[in-house]
Amino acid sequence: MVKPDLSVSLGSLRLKNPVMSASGTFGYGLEFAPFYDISRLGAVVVKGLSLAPTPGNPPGRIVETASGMLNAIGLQNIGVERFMADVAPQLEGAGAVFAANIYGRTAEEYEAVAERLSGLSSLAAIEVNASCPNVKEGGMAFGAAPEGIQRLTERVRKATDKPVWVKLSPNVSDIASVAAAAEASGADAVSLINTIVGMAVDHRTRRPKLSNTTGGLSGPAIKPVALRMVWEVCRRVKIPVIGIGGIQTAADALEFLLVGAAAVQVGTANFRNPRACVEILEGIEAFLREERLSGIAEYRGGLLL
Amino acid sequence: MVKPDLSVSLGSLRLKNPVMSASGTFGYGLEFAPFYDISRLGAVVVKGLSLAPTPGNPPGRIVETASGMLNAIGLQNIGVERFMADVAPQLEGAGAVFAANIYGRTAEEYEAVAERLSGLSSLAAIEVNASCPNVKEGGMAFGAAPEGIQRLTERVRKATDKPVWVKLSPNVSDIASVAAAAEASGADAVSLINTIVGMAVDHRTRRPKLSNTTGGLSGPAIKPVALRMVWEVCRRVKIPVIGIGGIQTAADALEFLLVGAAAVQVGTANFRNPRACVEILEGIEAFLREERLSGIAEYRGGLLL
Amino acid sequence: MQFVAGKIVRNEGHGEIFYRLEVAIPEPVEFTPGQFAMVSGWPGNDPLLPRPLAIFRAGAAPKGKGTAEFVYKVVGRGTALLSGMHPGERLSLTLPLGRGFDLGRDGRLYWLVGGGVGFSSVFPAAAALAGRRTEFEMFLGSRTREHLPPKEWTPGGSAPGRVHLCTEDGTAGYFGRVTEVVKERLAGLSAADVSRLMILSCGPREMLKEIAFAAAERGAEMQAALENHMACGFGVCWGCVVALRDGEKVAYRRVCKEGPVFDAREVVW
Amino acid sequence: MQFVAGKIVRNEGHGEIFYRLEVAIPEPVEFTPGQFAMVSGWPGNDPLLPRPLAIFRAGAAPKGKGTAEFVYKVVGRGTALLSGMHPGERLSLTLPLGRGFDLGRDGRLYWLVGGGVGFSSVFPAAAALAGRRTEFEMFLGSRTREHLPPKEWTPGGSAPGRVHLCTEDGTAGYFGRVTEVVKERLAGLSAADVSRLMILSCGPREMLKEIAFAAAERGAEMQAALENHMACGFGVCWGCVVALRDGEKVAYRRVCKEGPVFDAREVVW
Ligand SMILES: Cc1cc2nc3c(=O)[nH]c(=O)nc-3n(C[C@H](O)[C@H](O)[C@H](O)COP(=O)(O)OP(=O)(O)OC[C@H]3O[C@@H](n4cnc5c(N)ncnc54)[C@H](O)[C@@H]3O)c2cc1C
Ligand SMILES: Cc1cc2nc3c(=O)[nH]c(=O)nc-3n(C[C@H](O)[C@H](O)[C@H](O)COP(=O)(O)OP(=O)(O)OC[C@H]3O[C@@H](n4cnc5c(N)ncnc54)[C@H](O)[C@@H]3O)c2cc1C
Ligand SMILES: Cc1cc2nc3c(=O)[nH]c(=O)nc-3n(C[C@H](O)[C@H](O)[C@H](O)COP(=O)(O)O)c2cc1C
Ligand SMILES: Cc1cc2nc3c(=O)[nH]c(=O)nc-3n(C[C@H](O)[C@H](O)[C@H](O)COP(=O)(O)O)c2cc1C
Ligand code: FES
Ligand code: FES
Repeated sequence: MVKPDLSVSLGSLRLKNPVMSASGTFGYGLEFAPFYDISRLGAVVVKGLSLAPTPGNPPGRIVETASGMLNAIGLQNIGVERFMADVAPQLEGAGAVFAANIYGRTAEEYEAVAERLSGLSSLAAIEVNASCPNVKEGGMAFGAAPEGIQRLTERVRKATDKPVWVKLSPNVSDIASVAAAAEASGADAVSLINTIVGMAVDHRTRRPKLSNTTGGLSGPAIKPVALRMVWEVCRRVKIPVIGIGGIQTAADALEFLLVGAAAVQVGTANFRNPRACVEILEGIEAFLREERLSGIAEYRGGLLL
Repeated sequence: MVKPDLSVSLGSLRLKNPVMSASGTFGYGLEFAPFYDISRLGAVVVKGLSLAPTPGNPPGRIVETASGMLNAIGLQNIGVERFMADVAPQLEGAGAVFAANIYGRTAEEYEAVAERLSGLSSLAAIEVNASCPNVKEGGMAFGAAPEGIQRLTERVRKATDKPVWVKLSPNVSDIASVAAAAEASGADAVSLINTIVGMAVDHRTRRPKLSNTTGGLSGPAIKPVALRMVWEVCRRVKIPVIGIGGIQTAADALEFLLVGAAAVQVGTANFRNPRACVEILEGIEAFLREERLSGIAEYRGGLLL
Repeated sequence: MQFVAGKIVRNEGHGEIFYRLEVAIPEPVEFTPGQFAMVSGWPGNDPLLPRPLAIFRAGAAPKGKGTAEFVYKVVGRGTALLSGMHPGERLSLTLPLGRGFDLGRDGRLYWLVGGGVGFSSVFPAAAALAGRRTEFEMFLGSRTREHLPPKEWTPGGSAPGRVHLCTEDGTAGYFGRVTEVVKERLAGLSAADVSRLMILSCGPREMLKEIAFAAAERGAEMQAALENHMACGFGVCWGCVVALRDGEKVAYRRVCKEGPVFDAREVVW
Repeated sequence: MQFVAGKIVRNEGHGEIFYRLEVAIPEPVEFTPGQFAMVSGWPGNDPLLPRPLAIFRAGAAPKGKGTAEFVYKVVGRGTALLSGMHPGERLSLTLPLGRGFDLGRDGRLYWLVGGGVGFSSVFPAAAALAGRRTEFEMFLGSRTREHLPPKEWTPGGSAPGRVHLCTEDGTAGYFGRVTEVVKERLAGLSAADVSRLMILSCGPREMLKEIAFAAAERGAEMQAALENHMACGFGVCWGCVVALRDGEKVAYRRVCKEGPVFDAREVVW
């Protein structure tokens, strides 16, 4: 039997398969090299980068919840300069296709990071985190309403020739409208969902478990919500949608493709199983073979209503 | 040691303890009589009632998800008349304090149900479901924005002398503003959260698992989100807040009280453990004794930030 | 109906297909064949919901305690988890639940039809009929010989009914589907026998449907034990409904409360 | 560092407090005392995250395979689940992780301090020192006699170091907290000995802090194995950071990557 065609298009960008890592759960990518050849992934999306290195939030950054976890990392990162100087060459060397997730405290900062990264010829795309719930300046000022997203997307769009993916927050009444605003403002794709804002307290010590009081919920617990939002957005916009949220297995990934996602990102699953991304990739291929499908294209968006 | 004082006030209504059942997960209350004396609960909140009996959605109504479940029952119920004639007298007979959860397809229908129920002297309160995600007419038309909630609350408020609790949807950008609108329009309390809209599909059959395509997510998976929203609302409004979402144990219930809830409702937990409500009640009492607290009042809202 | 803490007495695999689970419970329970229990007790919240299992046997144990027995097949995560549990570990049970088979009075001709693990509801019915020496025949269908219940589980005692085995691959009994056998027998039955006939059945929906249509054609009575996904099992979530005929209209009835056993003629198949 | 499928060889409780877990893994791994593994494998997604456990021993097994051993205490849901698992069941392990103790060169005077289950990191260090016949003393503290590790687990071989036991209730060894003993001994040490001294410690944060302050006061060196909640264990989530001194400022460092063993003087206690 011929090998199923796993490749997918995200606008002008063609990826060899639809499986990417989700930002913030994959470090700078190289940390996974001991577990498998990271060049096998559709793309590696690295930890959110800011203009200057960021220290992040004080300890008390993660809490386990039922089938999920809360994090309030606070976007600790090495900054765009060190990324370009130290990390990017190594990712290139590893043969990895990679995208940079970015954030800023102001629209100007987003713009500046995007501009700076544009010089990196090996960079596949820029993912704009307009939805980090854990820092005041993490984009939620933009991500909560269509108008904010429009403003941010337009500026980043002008600052770079790279494909621009806008990463959306689930903490909104109508995510499809926010996605439509990103589309109208020139985004090449939207990725969703980021984490859902949650909270955990200790009923004995009477204190929040996170230094930041609230944090972002991720993992299998949120998969049904993510899937619904991806489906809503797919029905609304024409640009590719990258599905994210609670994906742990090939079956999970296929569900997102089925409702219309062009690709997926795997986040929290990397923590329990460092080989999660490749296992999902292998599982998708096995499924396509089993169902005698020619490729992703034949399956994607095929939900029967 | 003196028995800790478990009683709580919801505005003018005094309940002997803060543990209630959540609507739709407790039938009409009487179904639990084989498991324990339902008069022990702070209040029994019955399944959502509409003006006329409602058949609900076709089968394919529930799906299990990671630490949660999706439901799309579609508010199947016996209607307000049969409730008043057949059920209410039995609840009275059982000595239960009970509240009616109501919904309508239009504001007029809400009004009509509330008016009709007002004649029931034993009824403790009316909970307005402004947030059912599973029927087009389930209140989301009202619950998604402060203006809708205001309109609905004002009308129900005028239609009845009973305490009015407005049940809020989590599927919004800013739940505190919606709660504030309910408060401003005369609600005696707000209860939150209702379920989060989610979806499940079968990647092999390529079909949604629910006849209604989407459904409402409940259970431990949503607890962190519920707790955060209750906390946000408690900081915004002065009326009592009833905390709901993923409560399974006394510790869970105490967390909601700690962030400021005046009482709690237990939903999905009743399915796995029909005795969940009383066990939570007993656990709260044991905790207060252990910590040598005089009562709920000394603990509630005591989050240390 | 009670919610009790149980302790696993045995939980053994039989031929890689079926597990037999025995649970010690605080006091004996009585049940009607076809009734079921909601079973949970694995640690953690995932899976979240209890699993419905037909009560295979229930009886008294020393010191006034009781036992309940179940037979199950591993099909997904919950049953896989259950199969990994060991004697001494705890389970929670709500039981007995639902409306079981109406075994009516004597003088009737009973046919018991079980497909796959459906024998778990049909055997207790057979045991009850055998206990009062009522005539019955039993039809058991499965994919292969390995998917048939172990012989020693077959009830009967001093008055076993006649048992017809059918396998889809012909490795035991009749070579073919149980529905074929039942339909053929139905066709050959006299009108008098048809009027005495009561079919009790449990198995895959497709099997039940086929037999229900054949029975309806001949005007024979039939009770079918249905399955559906359940959250509570005792009638409060309204999640487990199936469509039943209600005069001209269709009404949604709870498998856990008005069922799991329904008059086959009322089911909208 | 590898992610491997393991199979439980034994998983036994000792005195109701500690469990000893041995897992067969595809090939032998080498580790530095103080390094750890992320362990998971219970069914379902709740608990979701793997649990960090110090590597207690690791070695070769027949046919080129390896084994890894752990000692743990049941404190919550994950460890409770683990304690219910049986030989033959599967676990996933990522190991070896983090930076272990720097055992430096000979000529040093080593004090090994373990509080509670902290002996699980300290014993492998003792075994390594004993293996190369380096002088050491070991201080073990616990609440009661029952909370001390079983005698037969104490490493040493042909050159055991001196072991000081302390219990808070006086049921074994010194009556009091291990910190008191260590502080008293520190106070009595000559300046020459202090300059040779290297304290390796693992245990509750309060214990580490107290000893770190006493060591700093006398100018003695100390390495402390810290704990923190972890999601990944291999440096990619940035969830496990602790505050370390970085010149005048404070920097957040990952317990799983830059630690778990840190120079005690750098820790912001
Ligand atoms: C009244 C009744 C009696 C039953 N008696 C038996 C019995 O005696 N022996 C036996 O082996 N099986 C029996 N079943 C079927 C059994 O309940 C399912 O096989 C079991 O729930 C599957 O759970 P799982 O986690 O292994 O599968 P999964 O597919 O992982 O389960 C996912 C979800 O779907 C539900 N589900 C999946 N299949 C079924 C099903 N067929 N019926 C109901 N819910 C399902 C589960 O309960 C769970 O909520 C009975 C079902 C019903 C309704
Ligand atoms: C590097 C390292 C090595 C360790 N070595 C051992 C060992 O050899 N033996 C041993 O018994 N224990 C050891 N621990 C502690 C052990 O990891 C915790 O006791 C365990 O994670 C508790 O899990 P639980 O589910 O039983 O508890 P719960 O309290 O239910 O856990 C809830 C969450 O908190 C986390 N958590 C709770 N306590 C701790 C803790 N002390 N450290 C880190 N995370 C925690 C859990 O991992 C989980 O994510 C070590 C911890 C670290 C960081
Ligand atoms: C520890 C952690 C850190 C994260 N950091 C980022 C980040 O820097 N930028 C970003 O856009 N998303 C970040 N996310 C969100 C994830 O990329 C992803 O959108 C979310 O976790 C949902 O997917 P999952 O359920 O598969 O984890 C982070 C998530 C986690 C758990
Ligand atoms: C099966 C089911 C039916 C429900 N029906 C109603 C309803 O009729 N009216 C209503 O206001 N909420 C309804 N809810 C929502 C619950 O009352 C509750 O708000 C939600 O389930 C979250 O709480 P939990 O996680 O404890 O279940 C229903 C929930 C479930 C699971
Ligand atoms: S399973 Fe809840 S009503 Fe039947
Ligand atoms: S646990 Fe993930 S970085 Fe340390």
